[in-house]
Amino acid sequence: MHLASLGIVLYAFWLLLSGYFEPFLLAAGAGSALAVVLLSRRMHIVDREGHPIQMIASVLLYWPWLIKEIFKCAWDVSRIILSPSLPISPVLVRFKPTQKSQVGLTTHANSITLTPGTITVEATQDEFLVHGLTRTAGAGVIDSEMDQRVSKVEGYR
Amino acid sequence: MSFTGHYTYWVTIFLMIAGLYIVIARGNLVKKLIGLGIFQTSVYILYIAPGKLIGGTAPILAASFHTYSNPLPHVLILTAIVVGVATLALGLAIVVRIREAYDSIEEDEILEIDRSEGEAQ
Amino acid sequence: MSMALDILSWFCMLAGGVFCAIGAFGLVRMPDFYTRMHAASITDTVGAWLLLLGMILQAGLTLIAVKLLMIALLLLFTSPTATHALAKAARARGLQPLLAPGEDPSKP
Amino acid sequence: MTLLTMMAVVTVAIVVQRNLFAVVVFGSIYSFLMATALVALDAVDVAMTEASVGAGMSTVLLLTALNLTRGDEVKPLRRPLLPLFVAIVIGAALVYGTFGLPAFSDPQAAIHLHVVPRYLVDSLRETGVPNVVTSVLASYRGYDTLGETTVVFTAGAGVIALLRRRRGKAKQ
Amino acid sequence: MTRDLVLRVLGKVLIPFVLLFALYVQFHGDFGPGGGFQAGVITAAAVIFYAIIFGLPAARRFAPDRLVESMIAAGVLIYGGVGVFGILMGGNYLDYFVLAHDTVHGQERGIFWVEVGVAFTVSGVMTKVFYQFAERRRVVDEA
Amino acid sequence: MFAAGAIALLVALALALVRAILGPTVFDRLQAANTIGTVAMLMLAVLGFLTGRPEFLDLALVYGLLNVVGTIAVLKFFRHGDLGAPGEGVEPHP
Repeated sequence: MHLASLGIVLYAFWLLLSGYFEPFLLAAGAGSALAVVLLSRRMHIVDREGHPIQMIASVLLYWPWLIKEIFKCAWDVSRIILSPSLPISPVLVRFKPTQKSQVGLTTHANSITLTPGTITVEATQDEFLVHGLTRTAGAGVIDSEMDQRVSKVEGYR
Repeated sequence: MSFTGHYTYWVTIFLMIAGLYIVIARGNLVKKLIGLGIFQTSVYILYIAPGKLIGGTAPILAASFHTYSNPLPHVLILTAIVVGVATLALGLAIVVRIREAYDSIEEDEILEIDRSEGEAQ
Repeated sequence: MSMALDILSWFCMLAGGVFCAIGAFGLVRMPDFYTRMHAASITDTVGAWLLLLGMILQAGLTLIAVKLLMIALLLLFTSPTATHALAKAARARGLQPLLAPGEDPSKP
Repeated sequence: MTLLTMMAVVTVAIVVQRNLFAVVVFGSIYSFLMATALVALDAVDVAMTEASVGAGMSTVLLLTALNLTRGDEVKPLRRPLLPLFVAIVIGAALVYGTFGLPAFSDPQAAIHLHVVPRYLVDSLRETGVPNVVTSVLASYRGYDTLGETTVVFTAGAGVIALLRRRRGKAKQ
Repeated sequence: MTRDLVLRVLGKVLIPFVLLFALYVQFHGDFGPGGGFQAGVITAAAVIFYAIIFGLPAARRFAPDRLVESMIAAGVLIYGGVGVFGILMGGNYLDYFVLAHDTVHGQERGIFWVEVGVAFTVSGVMTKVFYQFAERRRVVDEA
Repeated sequence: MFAAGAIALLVALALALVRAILGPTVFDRLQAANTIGTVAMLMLAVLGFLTGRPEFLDLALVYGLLNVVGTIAVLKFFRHGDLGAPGEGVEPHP
């Protein structure tokens, strides 16, 4: 099931990259997608983690919110960079994320890192260690809205 | 003879000289290989920069363009880059062997060891 | 219509360029490694996306726009991973972050 | 042009830097700048190769090799004057030589007149391949490329020969 | 580094796309930038990425030494074979005109196979060289 | 428009280069290298539009992919100390 979906995604990727719709290239694309699927299976990288189809629908709803958040934070950090006094107060905070699956944890960690002003330094099942540029940014990641949203996206079964 | 007309040549020569300087002045063998790499890249620019035509475009034929930059240097350098990395690997392999034989990758120390061994015999 | 698109993409390109430059400027200005990474992540996210968005608006509904979108997605996946790995590696090597006064560095 | 200046700056940094890891990082930066400069010079195929080889492969190879050797250049410079002098003299001679060369982007330069117009005009008709670099690489200059491939093959064989014997010994 | 969950998930997501991209570069060398050399290097980079994230033994299980070594030789043989095939079809060595009824078609076919040969050799050599260097450290460490 | 973007990117490139040269630790340099990679990738896309040949975006993709491969290779190397090897410290595959 994951294999088939990966194959379809890869073939779509090929078509979008290529833009040439000659029979030879279409066939080559199909062959390549098939070969890559087989190779990936050989690498043991096709599973719920490597190809998380269970999340696709909900992740599309999550991204716009994330992007909005990123813009907001980027604006704050830019103001900090440009202000002459450089008002930073770096902090390290630890907290426990609520996600259960690996993909959910990764999404959460990456979302935190993507948001300017906070960076995930360590990410394990039990605990995230986050470096914040300011005290408020650091405090903002604990039990945040992001946490709840990622947990919802993850839709763990 | 204008400044802009010859600037690329001069940067190329600067890179070449920097690479040459690293190769002859530095004793560390890995550093020497990196210097050789810089020398090599200067040759790439030396070949490719004269092939560029202002107003020209990359030599992939399309109906809407008529001036193309010169494809021949691209071909020569394309293969040279891959050969360059293959020879870099070969050089590094030799350095690794030297390190294992002499326990050093500094040229002076290696020469010193060679000399003392020669006197001992 | 195309006029409005042009203005919008102008705006995106300019804003993206400015954000990239601000991020790089922060990279130079910030006092220690961890804070510099925050600055760099502006370049990686907002600056890059705005630039790409400007170009997508120029390209219109073509395969070129799709490729630009792919680049944006690639950045979405790779840049946080690289940043995270960098931070983790730095911490594993014992590089202590500069903390605000009043924060206990040994606590976390 | 600005890119080329930046490359020169990176080169100076490489010359001055003693920590070999930092040198490798600079090498990867250098390679990115180089590839961007190549795109500006219209050499897209070469830029692709340089990006993949310089930033990916040689960084990895240098790192793995550094692992087997030492990380720092320990020795201070002893007599940098003579090599510096030699380098500067050669550089001056080369700069003198550039005065006889055609200026940048001169369409009448010898490089643009010889066989290239033929490649550009006839390639699509003769080979059906729009990318002239590919057609010259694989068709018109097929022998060259065969030679290059053989060189890569030989280098690979050389590395295998150099590094494999020890493994046999270690097993004994 | 398999323990690092962020890296592992990224590797799993990214590697199939890198491999497909390498194949895309290989097949579209005729139309855009790319070709055998680049495709070979990108393929090798994908394998090396896998080795970095999941460890050398896993990479070796995926692409065993024997396979990689035979790829090196196979590439040169394919290239040379195209030339010999040209002779068999009544042309000179590395003449592509004779490979098909139509000269243009023959050229395309010849270029295609030559690029395949180049890609095999380059990716084989790069992967093998990486294996050699990476494995060597282990041997020295154990000794 | 594209020229304006290109100039801004050049400025960013120069600033990142300053950090790479100043950077007291190797990690600073790596961060700068990563930023330079990203900026170079954007630069390529902009250059493609500037010269009217946007099909060179493939190149930008190559940059992005190899940038991350290179960075992670260096990091892996540092994480495991001087003897850290690609291929060490790995759990057996599940």
